[in-house]
Amino acid sequence: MEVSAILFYIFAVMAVVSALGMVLNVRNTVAASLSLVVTMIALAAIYVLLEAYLIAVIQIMVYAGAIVVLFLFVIMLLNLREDDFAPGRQWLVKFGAGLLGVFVLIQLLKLVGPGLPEVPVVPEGYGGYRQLGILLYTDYVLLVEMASLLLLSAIVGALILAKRNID
Amino acid sequence: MPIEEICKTLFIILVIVAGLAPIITWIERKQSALMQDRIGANRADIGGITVLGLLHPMADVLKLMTKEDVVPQGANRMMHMLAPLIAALPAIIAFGVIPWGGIYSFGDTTIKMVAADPDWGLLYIFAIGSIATYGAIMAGWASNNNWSLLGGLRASAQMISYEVTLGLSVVGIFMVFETLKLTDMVMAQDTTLRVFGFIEVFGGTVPAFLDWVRLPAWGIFYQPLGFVMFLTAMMAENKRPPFDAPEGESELIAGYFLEYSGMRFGLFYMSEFIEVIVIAGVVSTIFLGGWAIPFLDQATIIGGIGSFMGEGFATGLCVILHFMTFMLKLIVMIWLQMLLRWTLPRFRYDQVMNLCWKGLLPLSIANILITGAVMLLVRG
Amino acid sequence: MVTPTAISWLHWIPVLPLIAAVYHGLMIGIVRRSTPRWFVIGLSCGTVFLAFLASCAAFGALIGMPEDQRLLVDDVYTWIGSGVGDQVISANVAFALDPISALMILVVTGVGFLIHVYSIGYMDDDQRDDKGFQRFFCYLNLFTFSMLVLVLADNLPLMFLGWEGVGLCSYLLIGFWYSDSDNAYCGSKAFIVNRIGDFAFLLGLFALFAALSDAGTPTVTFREIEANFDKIVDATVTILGTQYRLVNVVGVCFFIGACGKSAQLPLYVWLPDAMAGPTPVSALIHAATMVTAGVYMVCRMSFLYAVAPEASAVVAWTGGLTAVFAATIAVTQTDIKKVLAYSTVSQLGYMFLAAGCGGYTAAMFHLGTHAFFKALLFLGAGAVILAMHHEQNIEKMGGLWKKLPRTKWVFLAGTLAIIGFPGFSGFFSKDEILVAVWVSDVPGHQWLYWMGFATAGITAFYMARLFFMVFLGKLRAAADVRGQIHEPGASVFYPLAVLAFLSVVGGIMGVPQIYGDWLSVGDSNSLASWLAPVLPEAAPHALEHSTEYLMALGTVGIAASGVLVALFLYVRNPDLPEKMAQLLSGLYKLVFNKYYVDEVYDALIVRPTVALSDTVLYQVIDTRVIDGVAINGSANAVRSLASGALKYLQSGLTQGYVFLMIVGAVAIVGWLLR
Amino acid sequence: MVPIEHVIGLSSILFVIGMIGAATRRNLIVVLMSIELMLNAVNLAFIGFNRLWPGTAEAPALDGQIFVLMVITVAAAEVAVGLGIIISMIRNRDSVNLEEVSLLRW
Repeated sequence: MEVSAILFYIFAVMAVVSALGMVLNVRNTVAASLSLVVTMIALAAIYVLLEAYLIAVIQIMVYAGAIVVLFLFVIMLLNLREDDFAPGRQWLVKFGAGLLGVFVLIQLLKLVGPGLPEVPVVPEGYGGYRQLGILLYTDYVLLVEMASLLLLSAIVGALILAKRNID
Repeated sequence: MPIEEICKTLFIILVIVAGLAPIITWIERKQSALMQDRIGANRADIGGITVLGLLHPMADVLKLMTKEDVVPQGANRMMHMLAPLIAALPAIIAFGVIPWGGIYSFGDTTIKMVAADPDWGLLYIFAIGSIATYGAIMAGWASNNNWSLLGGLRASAQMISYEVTLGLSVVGIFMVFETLKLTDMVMAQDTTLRVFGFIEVFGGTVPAFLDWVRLPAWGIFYQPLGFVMFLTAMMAENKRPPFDAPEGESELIAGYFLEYSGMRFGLFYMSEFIEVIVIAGVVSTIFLGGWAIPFLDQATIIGGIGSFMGEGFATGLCVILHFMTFMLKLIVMIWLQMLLRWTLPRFRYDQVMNLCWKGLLPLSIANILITGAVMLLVRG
Repeated sequence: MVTPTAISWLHWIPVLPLIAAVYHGLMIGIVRRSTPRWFVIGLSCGTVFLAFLASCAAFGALIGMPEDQRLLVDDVYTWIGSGVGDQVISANVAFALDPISALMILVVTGVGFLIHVYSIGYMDDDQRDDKGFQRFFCYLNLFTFSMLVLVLADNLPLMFLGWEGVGLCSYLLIGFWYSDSDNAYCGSKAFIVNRIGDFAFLLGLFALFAALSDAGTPTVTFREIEANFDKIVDATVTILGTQYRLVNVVGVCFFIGACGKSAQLPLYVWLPDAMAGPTPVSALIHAATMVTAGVYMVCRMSFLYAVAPEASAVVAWTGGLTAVFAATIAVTQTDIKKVLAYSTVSQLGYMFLAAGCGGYTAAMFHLGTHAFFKALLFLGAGAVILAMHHEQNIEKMGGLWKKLPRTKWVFLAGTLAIIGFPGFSGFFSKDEILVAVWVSDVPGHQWLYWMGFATAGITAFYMARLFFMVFLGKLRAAADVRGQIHEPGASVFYPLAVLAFLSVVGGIMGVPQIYGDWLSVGDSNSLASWLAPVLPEAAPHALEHSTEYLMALGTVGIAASGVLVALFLYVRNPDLPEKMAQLLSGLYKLVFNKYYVDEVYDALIVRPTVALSDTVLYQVIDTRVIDGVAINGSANAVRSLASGALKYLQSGLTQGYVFLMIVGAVAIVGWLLR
Repeated sequence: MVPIEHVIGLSSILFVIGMIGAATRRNLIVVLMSIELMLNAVNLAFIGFNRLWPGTAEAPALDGQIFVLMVITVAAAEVAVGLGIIISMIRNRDSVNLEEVSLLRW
């Protein structure tokens, strides 16, 4: 069992554990978001193992570097230190969710199942910024434009939502 | 193979980081003393010997190590402990991709004077830099102190904002060198730039005597504006004066590391200086041609000296010369930062933000556009 | 098969007027700033004049080419392209110039330009609304464009585009003074009646295309249709159980379209009402150009009619009947423009008569000459109307011989031309038609000949009547206008002069060979030889000259007798007509009221339609079914469902929504993976 | 490298974790973070499958990675708006408890 596999399992366990930590940590929102960061970084590492280098870097830069930081920023800004959520009193929801989750998980795993082909060797420059960039700006240029529009509208929307009084 | 990597990494950590950082504290003291017209940093002595105050760093380290490590009431202990590490670690590992020398071949063995040379080196630095934000945030949040919290907030906001500019301001460089690989970038800069070459773009021919007017093909000559913006953004990322609003003494006593003491504070302190080195390294690699000696590229040296003193010797000499050049540039950039740090007053926080969003960001985008247009003109 | 020669600038001929029209339209509709008059005039007339010059140039280019290769094509771009493989239809915006269309564009742009110039003077005093002047020229340019597209079109769809365009412009211009609701009504009438014809036209187009694509050569281009025509000559279609030859069906369909456009029985009713528009419009659209589009189209499709005897018979008989019918109506009309309108209808009937009898050359010839003299007559009538201060009733005119020293001569020229005074243009073209009818093999062509013969007489009569009642006799004008009857201005007169000249000498272009021999001119009928390559040969000319002379003499004779009767009735003793009207009042009323055709249509078609749509369609279908059931009903259903059951799903708990989402997603995935 | 089944398995586990979080937590911020987690799981699946069919050097098949880029873009936009919502929510009713925002009901 070669190094990359070992690393993959390590990071996988890391990701799952920290994800659970995020979801189950009822009291401390900041800790939850930080464990989300750990998940992100573990995923980025797994991307590197899957030879999607650019995606890995972007994952770290955007998710870890921007999105979760924004979460933290908001949490601190609103100073949600002690979680004001009364525990319990919705065991039904939790139970149902758990049940549903297990069902879905089984479904998904069944869907994947065995029988996928052997992992091939990647071609030269796979997952590098060159090929990706060329593709993005030739075949998928429309997609890029739409993404830019989406981001613009998101900026405006966030501004209007968060501004105290629009003038 | 791993041996080589390990050696390189150790070299970085021991020589550059651990070695240089304390010295930089000394440099900073001396620099400030110089600029404030006083004799700084000359008290520490061992038996009356003060080596230009060079003993001060050692004294600092001793002091920091021996101090008590206080964890305030109601603080989140684990995060409080983790924060300084998270703040310091990225700065150190960012060094991995900075080449402090070229690629040399002694006979059949080739030596790469860089720890790790991924294809996406510059992106790696950005990614690492974006992780560094968490140190400040965690520290500010974990130490259960309003000023710390405010400092953490400021730090996070400032760093996120400047990351955008940081990324955009070097896009022009990507476009010029058409690579993200730092070693390739330096290689590309190890040549000369014909100043009057633009005449040929307009269909003219460059007269011979003008063709001799050349510059080293450094990024700064391709992207002067990019250089300024990149340096500014980097320094803002580093949260040192004039961008030290997150830890502004006069407002929030010490910002996010207010509640820290002992070696943990030392880590924050060191991380800033390490960051200074990183900045110097990155800037001089991208914009100042890294280890490249102006007007004297590797092939010329090896060819010239190798012709009468042997290939191997020439290459070795080349290694040394390049390393020296790189170090020189590093020092110059560090000194430049010191100069700025002691020249400029602290920006107000809104000024910092305005500078980023209203000043640098539009400028950097304009820079990208102009670069693209010019490249279209020049390279077709 | 003629191989087309590419020409790059042909499309400018239609585009030039379009530019002016678009400019005016923008100015009126969007910019809403009034343009100075001199600029409007310069732009409109200038573009049309340029188009005329371009047409002359194209004509010259065509002449310069060898006899059997005269086809210039300017393929601008693909307008409709669809289908794959061999089942592909492609209609280009392509303009083709062959002898027929060359003749047409010369007429359209030439007469059109003259009428533009005329309109400057005629519309000058039009103060009905501020933008009236520019609006008028906008429509006029648009019409010129559409007409040129129609005649230059290289394929049927494009021709139909122009066809519809001229219809639209006719509607706009008839209802030009829309503030008066009658005019608006007349415009709508013209438009709606034309719809019927256009519908038939489209049916024919579709049938033709379907047959062609069944034959494996789907095309809509004229010359390709002609080239592949032999494949579908013997095709048949079954309608209501009976089998017809395809060519007949298509021919009849096209001819119905032509009926609508060219005001033939039974669809002629709109043309007299079209006189509600300004007189230049009547001259340009409803006399010279648009109404002849049907004739042009029949000639254009002559290869089809040549092999469809039944369809040709329909054409011929409709034409002949229309000719007589309209002529008789014209006898009793008192509105100067109405008389001319009915005369137009009957002259168009003449053309169709010729076309139906295989005399396509004669039809085109008469089309050209008629364009000249009828435009002249209308414009002259316009001049008279101007002089009489918009008085159109000829019974209130008379004695203008002194008052209008210039106009009377040109009007006289037009009258002589239409009644076929020897040597004038109408003479030759009418003779051509009659000869063609005589020698044709259409069932009952003798009858048709005598119809045409009679029509010639009646035409002479009512035209003479018109002329006498307007210019001779004593002045019957109202007292207030008497004093200020004046010659219209130069811009009105000079076009008249040019047209007068043309209608006098216009016959030169097609002098029948007999006179050619007489004048010892070889091949005098230059028009026939010009059109020969594109038009199928008329029936073999099996007449010896004596017969032709005899026929010509007969025509002149009957025309002369008609004139003399008119002279006797309306100049010698002007009160006799009243007596006669009393004497046979029944017949007089019948004719005077245009055989009550409008009333019959009204009773048979209009009222039932209105009644149906008012009672059934509106009150039942629209109100009950669409509004009641479809719209309100569905709304009510949704509302009751929501308020009854669905609203309880809106628990307001976000978790609940998330839960439902997940359940739904899982359900979908499970369904997909079943 | 491990078989891709494991990667997909990991991604589905993460997805389910995020799903449960989104369904059970009442802290709006945590719900948003759980959604982020689900998106990441999907990204992982994309990357894995793309690794399985990487195309060739001449014609790289990077559709999965490009889709991941788009997902990241969408996630960024979503977070921007979501946090805006949270801020205005705090401002208006001083809480991020999902059970307290139930005005829109029958």
